[in-house]
Amino acid sequence: SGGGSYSDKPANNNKPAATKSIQIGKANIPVPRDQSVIVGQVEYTVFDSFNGMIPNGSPSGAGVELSTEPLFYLSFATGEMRPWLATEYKYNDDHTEVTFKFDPKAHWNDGQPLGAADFKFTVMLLKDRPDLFGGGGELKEFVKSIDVPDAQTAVVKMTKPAPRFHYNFISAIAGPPLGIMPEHIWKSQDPTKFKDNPPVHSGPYKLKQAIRNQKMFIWEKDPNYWNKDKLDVKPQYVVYQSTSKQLDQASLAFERAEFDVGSVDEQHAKQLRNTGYPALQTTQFHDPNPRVMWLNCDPSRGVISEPKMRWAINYCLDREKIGKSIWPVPVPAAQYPWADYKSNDKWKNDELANKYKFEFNPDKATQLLDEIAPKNAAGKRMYKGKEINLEIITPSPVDGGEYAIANVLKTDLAKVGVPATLRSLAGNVHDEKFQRGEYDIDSSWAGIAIDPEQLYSDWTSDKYQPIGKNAAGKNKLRYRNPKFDAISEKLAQLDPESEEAKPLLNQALEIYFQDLPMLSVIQTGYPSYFNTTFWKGWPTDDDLYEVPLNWWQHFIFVLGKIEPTGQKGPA
Amino acid sequence: MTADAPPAVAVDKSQDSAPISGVRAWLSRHPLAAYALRRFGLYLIELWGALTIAFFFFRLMPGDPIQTLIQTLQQNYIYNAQASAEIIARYKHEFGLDGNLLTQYVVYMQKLVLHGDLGPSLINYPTPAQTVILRALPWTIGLLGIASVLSWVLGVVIGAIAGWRRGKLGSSIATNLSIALSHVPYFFVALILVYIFAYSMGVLPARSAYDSNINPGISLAFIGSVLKYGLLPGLSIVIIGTFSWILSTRMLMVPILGEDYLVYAEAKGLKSWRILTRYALRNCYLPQITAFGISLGFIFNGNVLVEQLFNYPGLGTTLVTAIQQLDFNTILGVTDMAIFSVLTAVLLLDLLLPLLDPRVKYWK
Amino acid sequence: MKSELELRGVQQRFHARGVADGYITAVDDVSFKLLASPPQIVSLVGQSGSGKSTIARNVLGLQKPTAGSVLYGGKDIFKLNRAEYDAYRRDVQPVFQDPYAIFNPFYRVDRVLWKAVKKFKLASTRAAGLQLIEESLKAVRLEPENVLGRYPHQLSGGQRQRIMLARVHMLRPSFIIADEPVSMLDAQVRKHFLDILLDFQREHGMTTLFITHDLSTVYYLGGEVMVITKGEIVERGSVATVMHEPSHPYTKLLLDSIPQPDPDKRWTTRIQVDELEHLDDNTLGDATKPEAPII
Amino acid sequence: MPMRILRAVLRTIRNSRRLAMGLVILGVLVLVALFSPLIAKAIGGGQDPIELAAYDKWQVPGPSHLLGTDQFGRDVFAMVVKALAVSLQIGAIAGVISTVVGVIVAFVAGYKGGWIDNVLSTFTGILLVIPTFPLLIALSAYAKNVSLFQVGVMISIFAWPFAAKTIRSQVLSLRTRPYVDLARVSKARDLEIITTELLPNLLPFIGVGFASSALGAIFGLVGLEIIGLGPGGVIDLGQIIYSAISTGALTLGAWPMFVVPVGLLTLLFAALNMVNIGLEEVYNPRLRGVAGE
Amino acid sequence: MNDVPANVLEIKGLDVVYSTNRGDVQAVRGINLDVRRGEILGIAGESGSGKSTLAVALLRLLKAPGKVTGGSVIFNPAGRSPVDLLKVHGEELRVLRWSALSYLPQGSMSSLNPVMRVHDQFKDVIVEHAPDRKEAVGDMIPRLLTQVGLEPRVARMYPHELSGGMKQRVLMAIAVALEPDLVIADEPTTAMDVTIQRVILQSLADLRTDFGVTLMVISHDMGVHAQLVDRVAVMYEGQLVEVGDVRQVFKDPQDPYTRQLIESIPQVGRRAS
Ligand SMILES: Nc1ncnc2c1ncn2[C@@H]1O[C@H](COP(=O)(O)OP(=O)(O)OP(=O)(O)O)[C@@H](O)[C@H]1O
Ligand SMILES: Nc1ncnc2c1ncn2[C@@H]1O[C@H](COP(=O)(O)OP(=O)(O)OP(=O)(O)O)[C@@H](O)[C@H]1O
Ligand SMILES: [Mg+2]
Ligand SMILES: [Mg+2]
Ligand code: NI
Repeated sequence: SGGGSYSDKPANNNKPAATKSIQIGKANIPVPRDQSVIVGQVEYTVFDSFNGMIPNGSPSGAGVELSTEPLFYLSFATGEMRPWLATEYKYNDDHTEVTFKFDPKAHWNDGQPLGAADFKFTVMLLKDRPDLFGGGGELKEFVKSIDVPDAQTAVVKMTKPAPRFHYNFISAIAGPPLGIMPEHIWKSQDPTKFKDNPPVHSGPYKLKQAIRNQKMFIWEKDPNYWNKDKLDVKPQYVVYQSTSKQLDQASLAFERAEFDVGSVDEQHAKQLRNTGYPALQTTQFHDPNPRVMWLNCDPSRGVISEPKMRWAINYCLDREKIGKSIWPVPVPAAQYPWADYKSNDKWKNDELANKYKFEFNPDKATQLLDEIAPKNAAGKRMYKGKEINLEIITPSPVDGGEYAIANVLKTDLAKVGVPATLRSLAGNVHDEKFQRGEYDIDSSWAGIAIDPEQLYSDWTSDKYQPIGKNAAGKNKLRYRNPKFDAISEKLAQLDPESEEAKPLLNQALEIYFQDLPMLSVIQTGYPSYFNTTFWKGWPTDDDLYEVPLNWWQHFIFVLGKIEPTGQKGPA
Repeated sequence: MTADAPPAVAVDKSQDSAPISGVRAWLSRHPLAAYALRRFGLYLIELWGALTIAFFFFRLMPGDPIQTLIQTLQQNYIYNAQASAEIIARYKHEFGLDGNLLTQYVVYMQKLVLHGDLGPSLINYPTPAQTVILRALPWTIGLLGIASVLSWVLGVVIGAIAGWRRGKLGSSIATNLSIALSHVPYFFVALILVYIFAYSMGVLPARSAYDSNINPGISLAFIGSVLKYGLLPGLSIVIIGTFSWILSTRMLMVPILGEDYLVYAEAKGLKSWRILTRYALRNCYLPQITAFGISLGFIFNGNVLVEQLFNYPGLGTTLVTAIQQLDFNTILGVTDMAIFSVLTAVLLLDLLLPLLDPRVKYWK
Repeated sequence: MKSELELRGVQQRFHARGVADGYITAVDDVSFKLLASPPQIVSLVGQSGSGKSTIARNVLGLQKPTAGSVLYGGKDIFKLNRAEYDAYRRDVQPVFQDPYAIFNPFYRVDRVLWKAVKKFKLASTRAAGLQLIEESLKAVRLEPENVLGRYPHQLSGGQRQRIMLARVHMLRPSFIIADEPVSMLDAQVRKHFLDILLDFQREHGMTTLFITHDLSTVYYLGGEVMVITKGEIVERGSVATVMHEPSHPYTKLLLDSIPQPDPDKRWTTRIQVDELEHLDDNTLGDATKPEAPII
Repeated sequence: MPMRILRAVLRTIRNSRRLAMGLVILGVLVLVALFSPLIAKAIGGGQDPIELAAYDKWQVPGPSHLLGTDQFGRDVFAMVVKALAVSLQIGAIAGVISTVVGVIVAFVAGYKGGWIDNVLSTFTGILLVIPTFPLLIALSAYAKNVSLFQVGVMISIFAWPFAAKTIRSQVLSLRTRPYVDLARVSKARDLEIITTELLPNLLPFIGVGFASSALGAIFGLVGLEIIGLGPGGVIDLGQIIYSAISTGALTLGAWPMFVVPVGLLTLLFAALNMVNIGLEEVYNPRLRGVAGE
Repeated sequence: MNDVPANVLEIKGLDVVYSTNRGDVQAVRGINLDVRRGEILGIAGESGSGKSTLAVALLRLLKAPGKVTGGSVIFNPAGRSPVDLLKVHGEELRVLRWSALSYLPQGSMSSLNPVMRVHDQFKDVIVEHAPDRKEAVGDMIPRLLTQVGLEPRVARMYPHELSGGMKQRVLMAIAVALEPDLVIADEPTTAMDVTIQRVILQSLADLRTDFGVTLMVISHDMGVHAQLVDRVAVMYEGQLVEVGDVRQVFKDPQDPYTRQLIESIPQVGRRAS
């Protein structure tokens, strides 16, 4: 077609000069530029509170992650599980008791020791306080009591087998479901009021300043950090700044090295690369959540509750086009409802995947549709005497990725005679419709899982809610299949990697492929963009030593690995 | 903005012949007091009405704020945080969402009127919404207040001159530019300004309200920094605001030019500048004062996106953040605040007007 | 029944803040009667603000008096049934003070005439209507081709006022309420106008209530006259009597203030404005003192 | 009556160059909008040029894509043409509704007077000070599956008080005009007086009300879209601008996505303003010949 | 007084045209007229005969679409050299205004700036044209007001607080503040009550006695002329049809139009036949 793309290389010189000089801009920060890593990321609203148990009690993505530590780290990049505050966990044979061992060196950033007592305090506090976020729930369901035989050992006695109990303390992505709180700080406080400001946490960084009017957090390296031997972070300061939502501004700031990590998009990055910008480093990484379509399986929603209909929709999904042209970076199609990490390969089953091959095939879709919803005289598809019309919703803004994906589906559905409406809904309006089941197709993401059963457990009949009733934390697909229920129940009692679990996982996967309550669409590519003007040694595609995302707790390992370039900041 | 006619002071033609009480007699002897009292009464009614309408609008909005909390939490922690019935009940009460709509209304108004309490903010729980708003308020008042007053003054003066010197090149340019640009939203201009001054020339900052190297306080450096950072957002409001005031002032000015007293002033052999300032301008700025009060509301609306664009820590940004998270109490609070400010400003202007304008007996 | 129009104790008060008791009384206890036959001309004279226009509005049913009543054929005009109301509208028609504002600038002037034709069913066909209109225009000495199809701003004040007369001519009401119809006209046109009114009385038997502040026109018209000041009628009688033997000092002053179009009859006395403003029986006695110190 | 209005309009246009120019620009924009499906078809040549991924994304302007393509590979020229139609439509819907409501309220309040006027004016005053942006969001979140028309209606809810206020004060001054009295003694009823005597004289004010509501609506829509509550499945000018902003099209060099819709909107404002000013010039005899430059 | 020319104003062949979209309207055609020093000259004529046009042309206040197309107007202010009023411009014209040539406008109701006190509207002419008398303003204003029969406190009032007659007299006082050579009064009493009209006419006559100004009084009311002026000029369709001593014109009109005009005046004592 036309004259090429905006971000193409300049036509006259094929090899852009990689020496193009960088015009360093003045970052609006109150600490020395060359000692700081600046993360330009999201909008923050909370600045003076670090209590995660009350609504908006704590900012996220603002660097709190650098001062908080889990018992274990699970890196999706390497598949490696790293013991951290705890050195190990151990279940008894029937999974009714689990013992955690704590690192004797660990202490809080106010110098007080950190150990089993804090663990017990945290778990017992939350177990009985369902009015606190993170309270009640699994803890209430499983935990009977905790013994602390010594300062480093906590033994959790459980009411029934719970082979996944330790998941609560693993930081797999942004943070663990449960963070340990210092007993000496919290025991005399009302957990619904206490702000924990400045936060007494553990971690290599301590809060130096939170500037509301600048939407900025400044974290300073803790000289007394307990685990310096294992992790010696290099930057003296890490500044989290909210960047502009306008990519023009963001990319210009990046170009001037006004931040080191964060919000640029692929298009601008490509432009920078093609014009020879020397300091941009792009690292590819997939989000643990593939983009998916949730399909409403409740019979009262009509045709969408037919597995054949769901397959017809599946045939209308042009995953290749979406992956190539719709998502901001080229991404592969997804067939499983989990990310294509190496560590997840063990849950795959290629045989089944081939048997239920996902392909874009409108003819097959038409065929299926003609079976269940033949066209009437007026050329309209009818199901049980009613014209069909699908309602697609998405929480993504108009022209956001998920919206665009749904838009492609909508166009292709129209071509096989299935009309649909597509609506982008604001945050909680979407959630409410979604949770009440007032939709046919929801274009969003899967929800993450360390093993498939974690996902499946939300699809069982006991979590079913009728349309109109809120199914938050329950079965939002309104999927019901007794066979599937039975398998899921068994799986819940088993270590997912055990031999008994394997056939059950395969059976569950096959039922999933047959019924398709959820359509995985693409793997979610989220490249990270790093500026190498002030710091080098960021994770790269070739050396992905750690998850590159800056809003994950794992970012401290990146901070431990990078080195200053010696570049001085502007006057 | 279009040239608003000054509020027509309706001639009351009612002919009731009720006996005249003592208060009434006193009031008819003190017309200015009576006018002020009546105007204040109207103010209270309007305030109450607007606050009530706003309240019911937001309460009828679908979407449960408690669900929003959980959603926020889920985004923070990814794992499904289960919202127990206890959590929902507790926060429903805290956010004033328990009971039927009427009770909620009564409780809300009671708290608002008696304690100035807007309830806890959701985005800054448990900070009360009024604290969140009061934190943002000085920035908005500073930015918006200065910018809108400045654009009013500039617009009225330039508009008057444009009307006065109609037919001249400068006046034609001003007029035609105003015709083209007076309704352009502020953020268009903001974007262009940012592009020129912040990106291309790099002379002015594109974001935030002051240099974070400087500690906020009453220091010269800080004030300088605030001015520097406020220049672009302020300018975008001033430019468009000025254009619309130019247009409406000019429209007011042109008929004034045909007035006998201007011909008379000319016959008196007065200098042209004196005629403009003492005769023409004096007669057209008064209706513009009323218009200014009404325009404050519109400016507020337009300002929201500008603040957002510049990441300015004012009410607009607070509002957008609140809207994105459906923080009921804060959205309603900002709305209430805007209503209150606009109404109060209009009230003050209306009370001021009889003192400035000898023509109309407002109390008649 | 050939009708009669009667004002009985009409009082009109207006709400006015800033006045001592909150009201101003524009018309106070005014009673008079207009008879359709024999056709008569009754003039109402008084200075500006004395309540003349208010009375006209009361009579025309445009303003309900605060007290008293306006009776048409013995019935209160605000309590008429439909048929009676139609008859009343048909019978009582105005010629208004201001010839400029009486026309809606949006329309051509003939609309006023066509409206009258349609509303009062004066003609059944368009041609008949047009004929009627042309006749009436000619009756008020206007050339139809000069007026029809024009917009109000294209006509002179005199022309416009004559169109209003043509309208009345067409409608042939029993009563014409003419509120200062000549104040804006110059002498020649004014004379025309007055002649037309007289003509209406003689030829078509219309009774006119003629409102003015100019006694010379009253004199020209003859008939009855009522003198009004501060909302009250202070003197009434035949023009000849009132003009030649004015009994109320106010009438005398009015008479005296007419500039005589004769350079040899210049005023020899002076009056003072502030005295005019507090005009009442006491001060009026010496309002016209000869050779009073210059203003 | 319609003929008369038409004639009045023609007379009016003859009298003001500015009015004529505004109408010509408006006319051209409306024509483009009317023919937008055909234009889009011609651009696509068999294919829908604004279907997602119809072409390669981010193409620079060239012979095959006059204004290039956007982040989803849609032809920007076709998008702009279609969006113009949508923007005009929403402006017309909201303009008509709010003008009609505003005029009715203004006439009832201004002509009837008394307590009706007090109640209506107070209510108008109240709605006037409520900041519309948050309420608009609330409303559009409330209405499920909003269509373009519904958004228009929602925007009108907050746009009419402005029109009502301006027009009411005019009615107040007009209703004491002698020609209203003349109509009354000619047995005209209230409704007739309002429609035939008062309404035509208020055309310029109604025009102003219409224009500001229409412009308000076009921008209200942009605001709604920015937070994702716009009507589904349609693209309007504001949305293209928004998407240019959010994708950073300016720094990419994709200026048509920003400049062309902004230019079109500015042209639209200018045209509406010219019509307004032209009308005022023509209808206010004092401005006649004076305002022209 | 000997060296002062006897005529304040000499109008020769004055033509004024209004261009309209239906062709030009010649509102004033070839007027020749002298105004003698110290006299009160009346301009009579029916509505639309061009009286106001003549006045604004003399005052140089003619606005588009009006245009002077011919003639000259020689103005002889005392103590200054004669000028052709149609040829002076800018500053020269501005200086001439008020101190030599002032104006009593027709619409007294709207000629005063509604938002300025009477005092200030006096003051600005004095400040503008006679800065040396600035200090005396405090005495001057009350004196002038008293002379037109108003109380000094009127100076502190706003125009809307005055009645029509009072406004007209304020304007009169302002008109003579700088003792100009010529005052042109356009319909000073139209739309006024007969009683007020009488008072105003009396005051106008006093202006000449007290200030020695020359007055040109425009009115369509022949009664006004009969009562006030020394000489009267009658206009008809833009032309001057007759000029003469007021007695002569009334008793023995030469022009048929003038005769018609005088005959059609309704008078007490003359009835319709
Ligand atoms: N609608 C009204 N509201 C309040 N006061 C009014 C109203 N109409 C008339 N007035 C007052 O009533 C008094 C009489 O007014 P009216 O118009 O009847 O006088 P008029 O004799 O016709 O005077 P003119 O000769 O100036 O026409 C005046 O003082 C006037 O201010
Ligand atoms: N602005 C104008 N445009 C066109 N024609 C005008 C204009 N002003 C006045 N005329 C015409 O010029 C002629 C003289 O008007 P002028 O106002 O001088 O009359 P006049 O004698 O003062 O009348 P009146 O007694 O009504 O004040 C009239 O025919 C009038 O229609
Ligand atoms: Mg009157
Ligand atoms: Mg005149
Ligand atoms: Ni406007």
